Amino acid sequence: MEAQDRLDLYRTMVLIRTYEEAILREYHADKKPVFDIGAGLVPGEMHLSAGQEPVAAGVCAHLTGDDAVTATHRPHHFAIAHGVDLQRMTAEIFGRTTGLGGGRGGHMHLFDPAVHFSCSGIIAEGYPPALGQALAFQRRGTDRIAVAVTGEGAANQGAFHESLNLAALWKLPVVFVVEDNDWGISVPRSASTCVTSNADRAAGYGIPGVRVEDNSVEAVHEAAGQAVARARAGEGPSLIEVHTLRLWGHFEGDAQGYRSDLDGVPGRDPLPTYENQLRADGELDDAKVAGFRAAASERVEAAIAFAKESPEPDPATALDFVFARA
Amino acid sequence: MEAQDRLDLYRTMVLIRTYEEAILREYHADKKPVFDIGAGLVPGEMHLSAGQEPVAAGVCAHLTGDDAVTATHRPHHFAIAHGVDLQRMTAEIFGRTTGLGGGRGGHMHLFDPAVHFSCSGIIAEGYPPALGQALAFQRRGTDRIAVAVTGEGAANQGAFHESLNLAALWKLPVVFVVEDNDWGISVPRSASTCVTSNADRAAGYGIPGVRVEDNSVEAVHEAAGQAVARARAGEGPSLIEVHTLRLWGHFEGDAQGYRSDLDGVPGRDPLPTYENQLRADGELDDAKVAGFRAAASERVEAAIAFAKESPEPDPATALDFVFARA
Amino acid sequence: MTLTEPSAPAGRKLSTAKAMVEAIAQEMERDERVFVLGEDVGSYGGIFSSTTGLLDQFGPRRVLDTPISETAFIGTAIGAAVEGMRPVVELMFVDFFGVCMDQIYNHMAKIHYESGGNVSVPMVLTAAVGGGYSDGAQHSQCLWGTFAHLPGMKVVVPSNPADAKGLMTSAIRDDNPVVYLFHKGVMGLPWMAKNRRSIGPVPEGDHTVPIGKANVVRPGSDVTVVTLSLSVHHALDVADELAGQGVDCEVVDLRSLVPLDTETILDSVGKTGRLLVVDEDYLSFGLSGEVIARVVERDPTLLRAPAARVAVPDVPIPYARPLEYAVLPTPARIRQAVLNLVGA
Amino acid sequence: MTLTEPSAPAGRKLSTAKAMVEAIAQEMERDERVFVLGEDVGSYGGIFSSTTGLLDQFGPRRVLDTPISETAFIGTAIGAAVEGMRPVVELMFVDFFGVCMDQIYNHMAKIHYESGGNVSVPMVLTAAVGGGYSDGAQHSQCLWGTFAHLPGMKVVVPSNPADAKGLMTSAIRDDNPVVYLFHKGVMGLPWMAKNRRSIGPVPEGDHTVPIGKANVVRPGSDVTVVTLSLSVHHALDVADELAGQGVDCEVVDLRSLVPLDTETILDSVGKTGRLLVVDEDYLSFGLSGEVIARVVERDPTLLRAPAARVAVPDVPIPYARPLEYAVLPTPARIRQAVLNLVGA
Ligand SMILES: Cc1ncc(C[n+]2csc(CCOP(=O)(O)OP(=O)(O)O)c2C)c(N)n1
Ligand SMILES: Cc1ncc(C[n+]2csc(CCOP(=O)(O)OP(=O)(O)O)c2C)c(N)n1
Ligand SMILES: [Mg+2]
Ligand SMILES: [Mg+2]
Repeated sequence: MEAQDRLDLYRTMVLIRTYEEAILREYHADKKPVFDIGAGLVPGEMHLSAGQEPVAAGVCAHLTGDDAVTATHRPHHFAIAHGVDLQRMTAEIFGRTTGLGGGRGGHMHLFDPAVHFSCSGIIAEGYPPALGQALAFQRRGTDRIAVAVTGEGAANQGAFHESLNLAALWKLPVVFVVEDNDWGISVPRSASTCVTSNADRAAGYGIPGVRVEDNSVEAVHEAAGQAVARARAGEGPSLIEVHTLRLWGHFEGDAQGYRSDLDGVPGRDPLPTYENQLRADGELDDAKVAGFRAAASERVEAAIAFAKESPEPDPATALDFVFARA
Repeated sequence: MEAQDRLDLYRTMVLIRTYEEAILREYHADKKPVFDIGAGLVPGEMHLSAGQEPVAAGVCAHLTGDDAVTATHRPHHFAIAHGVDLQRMTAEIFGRTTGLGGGRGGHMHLFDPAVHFSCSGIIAEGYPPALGQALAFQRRGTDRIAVAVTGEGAANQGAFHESLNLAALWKLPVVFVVEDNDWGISVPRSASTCVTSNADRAAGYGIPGVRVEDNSVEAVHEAAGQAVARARAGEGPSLIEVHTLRLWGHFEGDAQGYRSDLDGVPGRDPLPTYENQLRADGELDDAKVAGFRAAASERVEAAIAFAKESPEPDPATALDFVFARA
Repeated sequence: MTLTEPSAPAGRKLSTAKAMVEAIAQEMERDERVFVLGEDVGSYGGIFSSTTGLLDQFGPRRVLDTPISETAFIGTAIGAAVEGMRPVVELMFVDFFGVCMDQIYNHMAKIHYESGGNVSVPMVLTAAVGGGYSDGAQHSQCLWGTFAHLPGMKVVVPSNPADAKGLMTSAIRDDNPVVYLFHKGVMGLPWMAKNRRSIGPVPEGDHTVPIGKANVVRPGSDVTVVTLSLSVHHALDVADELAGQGVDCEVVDLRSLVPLDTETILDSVGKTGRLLVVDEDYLSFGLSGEVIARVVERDPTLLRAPAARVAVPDVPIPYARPLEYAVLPTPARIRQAVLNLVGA
Repeated sequence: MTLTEPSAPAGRKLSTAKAMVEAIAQEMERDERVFVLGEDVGSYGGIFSSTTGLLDQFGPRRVLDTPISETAFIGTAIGAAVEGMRPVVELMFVDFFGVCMDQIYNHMAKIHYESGGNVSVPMVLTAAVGGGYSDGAQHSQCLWGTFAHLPGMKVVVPSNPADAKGLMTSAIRDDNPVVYLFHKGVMGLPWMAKNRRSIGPVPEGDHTVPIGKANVVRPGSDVTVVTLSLSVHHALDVADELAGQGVDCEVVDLRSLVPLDTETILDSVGKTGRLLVVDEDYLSFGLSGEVIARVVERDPTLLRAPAARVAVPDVPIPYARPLEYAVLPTPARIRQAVLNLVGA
């Protein structure tokens, strides 16, 4: 890979991590002394993606804002990597009028039509709409594609199977991404999935399936490159499973008492791993790292400031937007 | 195979065909001059299984009434092969008080707890309950198993995938049977399924998958024998797909204008094929054939007579059985 | 019925099915973003003839048979709608909603709101409803109350050919998801006993019926019968019969559940003082209760007699004819209810 | 809370979650056919603590974590129930019903009827309901009206610890499928703002609450407030407050939707002449309309004032707190509705 491309991947990963750390901070800032999920400036469930940056960065490097991404309940990394407006996304997470949904959606419901981004809180149910987006792109004779993301837990849901079959049958330009972070909340992969690799399931749909084992952004980038090229060329969908890492709890407030692999987690953090690799290859040094971090921090803090400064929605508007006006 | 076993398979097939022909006759008897689906002694949708006898006969030869079968909207062949009470089943199809459900269920809702038989009109949704029956059998330390049946069209439904994964994961004693009759109503397999064999999908669950290509009852019997033995031995589920034949329309009244393969259908009828094979092997002759047919006809006509003589339900009882009494 | 056929003479009559197809075909001609997908919508033409001829006229790129995977293909319609297409997607029987309701109610119906109005989902979800021909507990339901209860989708239910065309045209042109439920018994199918009004005059060309407007299909002064779909015809038949006995029924065909035309209901009840709701959906926690509540939350003194309901009494639809007709809202049950009301 | 712990002193208080678990544990001890399955019901103990400790007490053969495949595992519960086991199966959030409703309403709820009473399906389907903590449109719904509309399943909704235990015991012992919906806000969770009554006295040992009996939790003479679940507590708080202003509310906690205790509602409205239904489910085509209809189909003159409703006004639950609390049935909205009623 070109140095610039590698640094771009790194930059995306840093931006994501910086964002998630900032949200973590803001989320917990005003939920004390006793954690109250509904309290504070950012209430509700909060599923952060730290550790899974390589997947989003590696996949989205191949996309433009004309391509679609459907993400999950854990959407920030894909939203950021795909170029969702950071300020409006943050404002949405803070429930403000300037948010992507004017505060109606929240962190699991980020819709940015400018870059064809959406997500859903229902497991695996983001897959089917991606097919429709891909169909629309295909019908217009473009080479635009849709990327559909789920976790490994979701790959046992009916919607996963139905979507793969239909996309393969209709040769839709879709890339299916499965983020295997070993856990579906407290349920380990071994207790949810009867095969070791979801990539093996691709054969049941006659499509290519790849498993990226080591949470390496470059390996993801490579696998995604092939899948994206195939989709753009009109050859149909592919499946990529990435063995990634849930660095933190399932959601904030999760004590992870069930988590047998907790000790090993910090050592598997992909961000220092990649950073060290780039350092070893002479592409990063302390100054550059600091520069990337500072730039990320500036963007993230600006987005958070924007959110905090934005007005809260007027209760009198609660019924607006149930239906589109004629 | 032993001669007796072969004749037993043949007997079952003859009984099923005789039954379906009789229902065909009764169904259409009083729907003239213009076909009216709601008219007559047997109203409603009617999905007959002629041509698919080898699947039911071949699979159920390995079962006893202690094993469970969950069938589909096209259930008669499996009901008969599994030993559902023919009279009460027929009475149910005629909507009589003596029917399996006292006339509340109808042809798509035959429940015979004496042999753990059930069926459902919703595509693929008979699979999940079979898992629970298998679980109950397993928990009691028995070697009883559950057989779950669907069509090839159903194998693209989410419930199919979820059931295979869960059964494989929990090593449940289930045999999944897919009847590939090339059509899901008017949709050919090629327009519904992105792979040529559903048996190939078994690999996605780490379980054995077999496709029986030629609608031969003995080939089904053989494949099912292995799957049943495996399930009884506690080794978990298997999948069997049989390439079978829908001899008639999807349901009665279906003109099959869409059906490209119609000309070849009569020549593929498995009943004369097997009969000829047994004749060639010296196990059947005209007299024996006549005997099997007469015996089948007697049972079937007795069941139909029983149904017709049975009382129709009293409208005043329509609300009975919504809930079980304490 | 296709548009390339010579157009029928003025006052031509169509079946409800053909009127529905005509609306889809006209919109497909008018707007290339409109396409149709679902099970057996292609060469079969829809199990209940809701898409007959469309494949021939528009070809397989615009009329797509799908695998049996309602979650996948309804989701596909949603995604296509989000990207500006205008799909008409068929759920063959409404009874199958349970395999795909998440796409319908959590996605199709909520995306517009969650996105703060930034994403629209202009699509029509069609489904056949209703019983009366012994199709049993999983193929005879109406379930419109279930859809109407959940926010973000409009719900329309035509009872006759002209409304079938007009509501379909309006549904396709609506920028919101619209659930369009057609009763098998009003489609005018040659293979099912049908109400005589299931074939009727249908305006040519552009014909819209506003979503959210009920129709007073028979004016009357003694009893208001609020109903919809096939039951409209039973109510009309009963009204005709009772007119001879000096009971004058007003029959209101709701046509839309969401939005519900409360004002038309109130006007009628204000006039008659007696309310009967006839509903082929289940009795409790559904349409019939809602209509009654809309009246008495405005003014209970509008009612000179207890409100009455004829609906399916919270029982799965039985198969056997005597049982099924014991639970359906038959003319006999409607007649009795009206007579009870005027006797009260 | 497990049964092997020394039993608490008489009058001991438990959270609703612990009371619910205690009932399950007692029934599991009593009846080896009872087992528990669902997502994160094992070592996590249920996302809302509905199964905490059961895995430790009963082991993985009787407390089964499942893959995320609600159709498969709810269907598994159904099949096991058909074979005589008595599963308690958890749908983590009721909002997820759309991925598995077919198993629930077309199978669990209908098999007994379709089989003419020959097959029973004794199982409990639990699910968390309710909003108020900014969990958005797909994780905050109540949806009990949706379940109650469809025949063949009982539906119970406890509002407090004692009822949570009693209704769970009754549900497990019932030979019918029972849907048991627990509001997150009454569970007494340490990590969520909770009503002060979410920890309360719970009878030891066998404790059943009859399914189908409402509870008059506060007698009063001016206004009947019919409600359930978390809203019971809001209603009680408002009633306490308004008592000081001379308005005497009777609060009826329905506890069961199916069967619905119509007589208790009628008795109360017969006394007060004023009816307010408070419902955290969507307003239209649901519980609130049904309760009103049950009254006026008996006798509209029972109502001295228009019936009133406070519910979620047919809008997806918004995320932002000011918007969410604008649509939830808050004490402020309840108070206003009561005052309107007595002013009328
Ligand atoms: C249909 C459905 N079932 C259950 C849930 C609850 N739930 C939310 S996240 C989650 C675990 C998802 O695991 P996985 O797909 O591996 O994604 P991860 O959280 O690990 O990113 C579950 C069970 C849901 N949102 N939707
Ligand atoms: C969930 C669901 N979708 C659609 C239908 C309508 N339907 C009934 S039978 C059928 C075709 C089934 O095809 P297949 O599974 O191959 O079985 P076959 O009829 O060929 O035996 C369809 C689409 C249904 N009953 N349930
Ligand atoms: Mg995971
Ligand atoms: Mg088939």
